[in-house]
Amino acid sequence: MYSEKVMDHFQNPRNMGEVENPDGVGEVGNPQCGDVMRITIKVDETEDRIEDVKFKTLGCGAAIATSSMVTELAKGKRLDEAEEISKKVVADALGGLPPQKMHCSNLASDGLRKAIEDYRSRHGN
Amino acid sequence: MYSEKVMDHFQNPRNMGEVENPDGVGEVGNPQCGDVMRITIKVDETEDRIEDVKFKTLGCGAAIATSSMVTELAKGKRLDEAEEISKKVVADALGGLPPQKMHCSNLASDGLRKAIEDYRSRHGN
Amino acid sequence: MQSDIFLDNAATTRTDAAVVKAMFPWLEQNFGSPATLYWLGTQAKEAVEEARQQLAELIGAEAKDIFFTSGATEANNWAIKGVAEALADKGKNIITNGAEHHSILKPLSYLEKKGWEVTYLPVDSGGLVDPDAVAAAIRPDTVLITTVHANHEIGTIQPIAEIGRIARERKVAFHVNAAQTVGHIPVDVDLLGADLLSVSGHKFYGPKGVGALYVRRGTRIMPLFHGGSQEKKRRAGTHNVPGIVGMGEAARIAKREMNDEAAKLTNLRDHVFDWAKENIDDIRINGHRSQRLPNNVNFSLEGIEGESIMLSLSYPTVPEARRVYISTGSACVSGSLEPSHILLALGMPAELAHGSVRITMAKGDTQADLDYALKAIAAVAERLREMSPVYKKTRKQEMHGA
Amino acid sequence: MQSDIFLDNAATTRTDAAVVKAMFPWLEQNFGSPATLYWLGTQAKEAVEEARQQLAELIGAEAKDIFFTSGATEANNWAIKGVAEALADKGKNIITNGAEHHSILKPLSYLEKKGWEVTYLPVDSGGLVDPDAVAAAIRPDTVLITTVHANHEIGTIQPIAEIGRIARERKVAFHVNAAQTVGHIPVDVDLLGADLLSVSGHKFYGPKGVGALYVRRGTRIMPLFHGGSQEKKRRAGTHNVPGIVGMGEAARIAKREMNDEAAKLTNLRDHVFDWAKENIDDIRINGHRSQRLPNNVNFSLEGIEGESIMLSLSYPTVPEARRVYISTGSACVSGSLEPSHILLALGMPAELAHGSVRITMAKGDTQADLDYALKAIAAVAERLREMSPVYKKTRKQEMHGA
Ligand SMILES: Cc1ncc(COP(=O)(O)O)c(C=O)c1O
Ligand SMILES: Cc1ncc(COP(=O)(O)O)c(C=O)c1O
Repeated sequence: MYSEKVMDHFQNPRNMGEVENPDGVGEVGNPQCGDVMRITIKVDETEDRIEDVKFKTLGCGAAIATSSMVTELAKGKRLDEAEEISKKVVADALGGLPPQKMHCSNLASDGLRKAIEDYRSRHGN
Repeated sequence: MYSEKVMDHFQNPRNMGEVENPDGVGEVGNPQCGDVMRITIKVDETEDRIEDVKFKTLGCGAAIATSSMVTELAKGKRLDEAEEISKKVVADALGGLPPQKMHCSNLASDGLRKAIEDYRSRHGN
Repeated sequence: MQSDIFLDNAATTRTDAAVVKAMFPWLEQNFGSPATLYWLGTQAKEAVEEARQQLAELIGAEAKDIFFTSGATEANNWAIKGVAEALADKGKNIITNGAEHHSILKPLSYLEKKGWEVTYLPVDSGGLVDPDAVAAAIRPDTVLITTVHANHEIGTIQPIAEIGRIARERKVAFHVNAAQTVGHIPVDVDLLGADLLSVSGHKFYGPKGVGALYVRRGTRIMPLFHGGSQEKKRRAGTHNVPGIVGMGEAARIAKREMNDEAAKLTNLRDHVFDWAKENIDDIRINGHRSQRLPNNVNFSLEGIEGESIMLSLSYPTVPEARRVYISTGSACVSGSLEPSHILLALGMPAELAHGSVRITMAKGDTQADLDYALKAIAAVAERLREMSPVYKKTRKQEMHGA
Repeated sequence: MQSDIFLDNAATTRTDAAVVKAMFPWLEQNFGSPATLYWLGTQAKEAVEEARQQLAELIGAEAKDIFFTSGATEANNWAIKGVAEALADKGKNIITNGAEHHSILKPLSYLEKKGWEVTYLPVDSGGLVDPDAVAAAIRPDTVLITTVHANHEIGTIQPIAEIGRIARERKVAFHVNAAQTVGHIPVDVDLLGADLLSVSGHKFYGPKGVGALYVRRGTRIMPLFHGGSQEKKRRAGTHNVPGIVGMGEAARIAKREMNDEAAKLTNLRDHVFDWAKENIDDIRINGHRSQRLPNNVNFSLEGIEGESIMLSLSYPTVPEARRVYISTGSACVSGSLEPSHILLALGMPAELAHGSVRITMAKGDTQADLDYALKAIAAVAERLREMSPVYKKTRKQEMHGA
């Protein structure tokens, strides 16, 4: 059902955990739906760049793999670039997702955007 | 489907053919229904006994086997005894018949009775 | 002892050794259900999807339009009741003909009791449906036309592509019962214009208990099995994985072997007809001369009843004789008191239907097998005619049908 | 590499080696159809009748009341739609409960769309239906009560005999879906008071694609498959001879082994519950403590989602690890966006249903296998909880259900 890449990110998730003293936090999803993702970021303020990013995820294989992939894609990117990481970008980077997983478990890019928003709101821009 | 006895009488029918110069002939059935039986008998007049009996049958396995069995049962019997040979007697003697064959292909006893009737009508009793 | 000669392949075929081999791992070893997401289940799912692809390639369909069933009876019931129900608001007329298989006619008479109207077109003496008659029968409330691809009894191949064109033009759903043709002669759902097409695994050297319904994308149909979400929620029930894999393998083999098989059997079939006409008195050939399944021979023998022919051949009295298996349209084997409704639909008198012999060959059959069988049939015919109170030799020969 | 540990036997079971062996001759060698009257066919017919007898003996039925199907999904669809239609003139109410299998609930909602009224009784937190509630729900127009014998998800065994008595008293037809119990615990159609009872071959070490519906003599029911005259004209279609023979053999084996299997698995089940409660934090036991299938374990793990547990167990990252196959009620595997409707029917919050783990054992399982699986589950739980943004360790334990 899942591509090899999805299984790899599910079995060996990158950047799992919480950034210490995060500059931004984004949480999406809802335990009743079975998926919750929490993205924490550390931002290099001078460069407006994501210095570090980590995730914690409750959810299915796709939820965990997309979370892991989002952090990989986002790390080192400028904030405006990171905001461009869409669900489709994540799914493509994973070699595709089963159709029913595209929407329900592919929330990690929303979580990242929320974390960036959170950072911006805290930093007044 | 058929008992061994039925198969034996089907494969090795007894008394197949026509009695020469029969004293009585009974024909029952109808080619459109797929079954026709013709029983011919030779009667020993002094004893009122069936001296010889033969059959010719168009029909299924059960039709042929019951015809064969009727002739065996009838041979040597007094006419009044032979008239007692019912469908059930024939079927029992064959170790039973499948239910759907009991009525449609078990006409030989009727054929025999018809042959006896024919004999009696010719001989005025 | 020499092997039996099985000439009743329209009823069922021997499961091919390669098919059995393909099924085997999916029984004890890889027994997972394709509905499960763990490794054992995804293995099964891949196998089922490969089988779907194999069947799709055999019938020129897209794999996603194929739904596995338990056989052609299920597929036919599903197609007929499912389309009738889905389109009940559009109309309640269905067009068929009187020479269809019971798994078509019985669901239709069930629908008739529930208020549907069924138009039964006649067939000609060769068993053919007239496409013009189909066109003329279409009414504004006609929602489905169902026609067998090839008849199981007399092998007549219907002008499906022509009927399909008419159905397409008039926007009526078209169901083809291809139980007898898939794997034997070319079947292409697009060339035939079929919106729905029924398949039976055990008719082309696959296993019993598995079949399929092809449903062209966009065709409205109600499920027959409601339940789990298998087969895109259109046919619930745990997949019969070994059966499906077996049918897939049978499809793969058929795609490769079918054309050679058909050519060989057509020759054999014509040889059988020639020999029978030459050597057996008072015989009538049933069905169509050319629009006919390569493996189908059907004739009637006057003055004999079919069951007794069949039994005599299958239980030979000579000990070293080979058993020969044939079929007949006689009432005695139809499970009712009527002879084959197919033969009667051709306009054949009942007595000839009772005396019909159907020989349906398989790919492995040789001329030697058939010659043996023919001689056995001729001998049995002679013996039974001696026994028959109605048979009178006339040595006439007739072709019943076109 | 060590073998996999398959703990999803409620989904499907490994086909027993003896069953495969029994099926084998009926594929390639004796491939005749039981509907044919020649020797090859009568052989097949005898085999099918022997299987019918074997199944009849397992469920305390008369062989003539057993009708072979393609599985329990077909049997359930047939029972529900067939009785509903046959008795439509008597009334249109059917009684069931909210914790039934989809192959019950979906045919019922289909009937609802066509004008039937379905009464869905509640189940308690252990999954039990209250027989008094059944009695109270019966209306003058109630024509059918359908209740699962044991639930496939939580293993709860319903008080079928009590419901059966009520149904008999009130003259309402009673259908029991025994897909999960036949071959595992005693099933006797008379003791249960069942008028109809569904069986699935692949749930008790038989083959996939075969099942049966028991129909008590005198029960009115319309066929689901119309066509040929197989199964006394009540279920058309060429018999799946190898499948039927396989299920018969599975029934024969079950009759012999079932009681020992049940005793052994009951012990193992209780051991699993004890170990899990002792060694895994924040776990809730789901279902009924004692009225429960011997092979069924179900618990929820807070703060984790079931698919990720299942996948982690089935695709272990340590190379020499054994694959462990379990099931879950999480939405991610249900084929819909909802978690298991069974768990929700118990009153369980959705988040716990998402985190449910179902272990269903097979007769060959050993304590060593289960201990291995339990340790793997505990390790996976720990790892996934570390990853979970919502899990907070509390070390609480609860029994959800009675
Ligand atoms: C033309 C035709 N349709 C349907 C069927 C039924 O197929 P199945 O045995 O797969 O149910 C058969 C064979 O019995 C057939 O010959
Ligand atoms: C309780 C129950 N009923 C019905 C079914 C359906 O059985 P089958 O797979 O034989 O169609 C299953 C299993 O899927 C089940 O667990």
